[in-house]
Amino acid sequence: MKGERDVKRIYLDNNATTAVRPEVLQGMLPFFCEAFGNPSSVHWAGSQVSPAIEKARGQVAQLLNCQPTEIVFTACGSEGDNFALKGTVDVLREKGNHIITTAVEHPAVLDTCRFLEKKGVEITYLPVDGEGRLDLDLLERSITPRTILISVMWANNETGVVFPIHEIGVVARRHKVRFFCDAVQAVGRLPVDVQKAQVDLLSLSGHKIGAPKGVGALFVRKGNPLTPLIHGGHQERRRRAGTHNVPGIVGLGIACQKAMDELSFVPGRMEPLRECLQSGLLTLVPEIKVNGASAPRLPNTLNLCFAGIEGEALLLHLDIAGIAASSGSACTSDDHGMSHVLEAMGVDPLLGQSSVRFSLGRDTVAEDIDRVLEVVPGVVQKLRDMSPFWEGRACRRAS
Amino acid sequence: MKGERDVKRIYLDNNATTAVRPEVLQGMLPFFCEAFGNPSSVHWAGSQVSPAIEKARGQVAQLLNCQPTEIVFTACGSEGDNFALKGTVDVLREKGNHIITTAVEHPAVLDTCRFLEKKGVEITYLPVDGEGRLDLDLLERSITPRTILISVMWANNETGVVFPIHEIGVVARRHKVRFFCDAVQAVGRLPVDVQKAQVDLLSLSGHKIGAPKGVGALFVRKGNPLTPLIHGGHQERRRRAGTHNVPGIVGLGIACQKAMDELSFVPGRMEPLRECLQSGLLTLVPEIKVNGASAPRLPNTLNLCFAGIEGEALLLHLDIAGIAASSGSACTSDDHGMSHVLEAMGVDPLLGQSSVRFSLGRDTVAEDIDRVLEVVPGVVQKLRDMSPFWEGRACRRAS
Amino acid sequence: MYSEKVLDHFTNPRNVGEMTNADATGEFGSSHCGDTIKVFLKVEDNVIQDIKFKTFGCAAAIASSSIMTEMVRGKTLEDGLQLTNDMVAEALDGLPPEKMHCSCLAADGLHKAIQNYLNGQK
Amino acid sequence: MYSEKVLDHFTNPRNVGEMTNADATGEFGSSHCGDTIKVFLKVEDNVIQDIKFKTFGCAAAIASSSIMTEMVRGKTLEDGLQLTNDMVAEALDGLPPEKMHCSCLAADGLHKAIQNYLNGQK
Ligand SMILES: Cc1ncc(COP(=O)(O)O)c(C=O)c1O
Ligand SMILES: Cc1ncc(COP(=O)(O)O)c(C=O)c1O
Repeated sequence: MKGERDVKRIYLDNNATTAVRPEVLQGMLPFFCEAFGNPSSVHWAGSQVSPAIEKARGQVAQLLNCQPTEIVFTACGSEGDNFALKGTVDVLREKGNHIITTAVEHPAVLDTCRFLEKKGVEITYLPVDGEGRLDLDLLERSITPRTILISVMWANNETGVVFPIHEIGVVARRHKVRFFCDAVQAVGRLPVDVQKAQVDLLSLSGHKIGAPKGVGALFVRKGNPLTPLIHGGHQERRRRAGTHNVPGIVGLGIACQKAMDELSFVPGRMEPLRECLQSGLLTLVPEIKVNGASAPRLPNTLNLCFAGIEGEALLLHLDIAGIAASSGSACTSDDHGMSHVLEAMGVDPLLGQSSVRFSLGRDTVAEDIDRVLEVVPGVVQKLRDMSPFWEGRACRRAS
Repeated sequence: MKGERDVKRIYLDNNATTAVRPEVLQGMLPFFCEAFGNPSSVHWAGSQVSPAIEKARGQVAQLLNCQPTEIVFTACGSEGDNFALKGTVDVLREKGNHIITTAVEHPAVLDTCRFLEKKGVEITYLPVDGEGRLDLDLLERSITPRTILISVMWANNETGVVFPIHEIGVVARRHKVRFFCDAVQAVGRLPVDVQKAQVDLLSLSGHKIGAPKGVGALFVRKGNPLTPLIHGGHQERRRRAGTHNVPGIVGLGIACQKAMDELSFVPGRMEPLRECLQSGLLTLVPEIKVNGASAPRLPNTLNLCFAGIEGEALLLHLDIAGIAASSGSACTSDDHGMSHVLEAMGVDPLLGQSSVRFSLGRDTVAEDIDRVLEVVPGVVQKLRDMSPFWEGRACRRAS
Repeated sequence: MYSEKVLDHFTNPRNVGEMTNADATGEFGSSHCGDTIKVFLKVEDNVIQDIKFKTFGCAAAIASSSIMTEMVRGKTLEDGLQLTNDMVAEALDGLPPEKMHCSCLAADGLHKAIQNYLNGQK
Repeated sequence: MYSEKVLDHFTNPRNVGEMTNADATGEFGSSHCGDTIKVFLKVEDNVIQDIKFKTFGCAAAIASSSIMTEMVRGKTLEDGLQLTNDMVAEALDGLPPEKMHCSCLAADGLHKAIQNYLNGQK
């Protein structure tokens, strides 16, 4: 389905993916048809290219505050998540077989954990409270001598709730347990410093920060061996085989560089817009709930439930009006039923079906927010008017 | 190191990687900054994009003669190889734990097999003869009731030797053993028809056929379940998680389409050029050996040993003259010592160190071959003149 | 993803609303996805004189409900009972495979209302 | 990948060849990679008057051999024995890490030849 041709298109689904930044594409272009060599080759075609890979590695490392050798390029966030979890389980099998994670991780972590569970790994899925927050004490109490990994995301993709990564890092260090953080949604939106956070492994994905789809990275702290997910050639110091995605890696480097340059002002520009959207909706539309409202959140993410209606129907109305948003994670938008994140937060199942996520980007402007505030109340009303779950509340709305 | 600025650059390393075809790049460009949506999203930004993914899937399927639903997009050939092997071992664990492969597979298969071996999987590495050929009878005799997979590459990346895939397919079917073929080097250079070949799984890699680095595909025949290598979101019918590499996939589709269109004449144009290079070198340079000379070979590949000298030194001289070639696989060019392929072919260790691979591309022209024939004899002579292993043979050369 | 027909019925659903003097109502909720329909019938001489609905659900559920009311208004109760979800989906020029179950909602809700009517008459 | 110095010595190696009237020769083959050097010495009054080499190996091995001969020609045997592979690599403005082992070839080949010379004199 498409927005009408004559409506302005407003993209508020930046947690699903972002447009490639023009300067990123510019930087990538020479590496398709001209500097196309395999960086593993020793001749001119290869040696043209390998410095570009190393430059990008440095740019990613700088954003995370680590050594370039600690960066392993991957194809996406999901690969990094699988690599961190499966690689750790394989390499630390002698030491133990218990992983602590949360009930609200991305499917790339959760599904991998469920797979590992079937292989005999014990997984603790930490619950969250109604605002999506973790209980740090419970986390610490869950650690056993057999615990080999703590896997907690930096920020939740659906609600934007940010976890206390630095505190978890302290706990992990104290108990000498390896700590993996899926930072796919946090990178570029919050300062992500692997030294301050004391994480040992950290995944990121290019397409969430203006680099192209098809490239990501995993930070692997020196001294933390990891069994490869993809065996084969000697690339990436034998940690990840496969010919380098040169243009993608170059693009990721530039995007990280840009994210670094803009960290001081872009998130600060998005947050007031998000606040404006949130307070505007709360004023204009009765009976809505902001998920994770009182937890620390990403500056760009707003997740709401609109009582009485179904999220996808609302999304389609927004889409027709040119506004792209999402219900929960893009990855599960063709599943019916409630998101596992809202379920873990104890949201009522019916209410949970009405959730919509707006995620702002660096290009979002005040006019976009105004337009959303113009469109949403009407379509919510229209859907509520035809909802059997809204009867009898019509008066409340009118008041 | 670089070719001199004023020499014409001749790229004869197309088995390592190829330049992206201009029409492929053109087709990809809209999907970076404009049609940038996540194909899993239901709004305009996603629905702009998902038909492009499905179109590409159809193009890949057509080249391989399979159903579009049987194509799983990956990030590279290595991922496909790992996925096929590890995914089969996991899903068929009940049935058995024996894999038959060859001693001359790409590291993405061999290293994965060695990893699986450590996990208790039994691997038979079939030998090859002096020309790099398999013994089909031996293959059949190696099958046991516990055999779950036969993994044989379509064509060898180093020597270009082509294996009797159709015959192996018959054997595999007769014994009801799953058959995986790494066709990374064959696709686009030979007709690869998964029905005729009766393969169940087949991997390919975009950057070997004019698509960009960072994308590949695995054919998974219907009815052949495979445990995902990358768990997570619902992409690719839950067979491979991770946001789609949209531009890469679009590019792969176009490249497959082009390969299909050109299969009737491009390989036929490359073969005489390769023959010309081969016979020219045999005439001009004494004591050289063409590896796999009497086996069926890819039309574009020529692998030779130059007695008395070391391959990398020859490569560097060629590089300085603007000619890009490779010693063995690009993936191992920074390893010293002999390629595992030549070793399996029983090549003398010293001779094996002198191997060089020329791999032609669709853009290679007769002038390129002439230039190579002009350059090689001189530099071989120069290196032989300084080789302690060439003494006493100086006369032979003169004769 | 959706046909023009679906979009039309989704954005301009026909016969939405309640009926204070209904001869029968039927409510049906999908156990699969929680989507719910409420159907109101006005019946005369075995014919569906008027029909209204309220639906909680996705675009496919809403469009199915809407077109269903158009398909059976003025038809006999027997015709109504013979309406299948495939007929609903077809009338919408098809639904995406993963949305086919949404079309059941409309037919099942209608059948429920008719059964209630018939049971009430007994 | 390689310094200008390496490329220079690789493309124009100094003192390549054999010596029919050598006072000593030394051959050394790396067990690591099979690279092999043969060194020919002409010694007078404890001084390396002339030196030649033949090398089978990669660019780094050839360049190391070449610059080694320049470094020790006209030097005493003691100087020659004190030549280290680090000195060779440094004289080449460095070698890629994975190629450092190639510089050993040159120093080890030289030491072998000098030892042979000294053993022969005993
Ligand atoms: C036969 C074969 N298999 C697998 C691969 C690995 O492909 P990629 O580099 O795309 O991972 C290659 C490429 O070198 C190859 O030649
Ligand atoms: C928190 C989180 N982790 C992992 C992923 C997976 O990233 P990718 O789609 O690049 O594999 C996502 C993206 O949806 C995410 O939001």
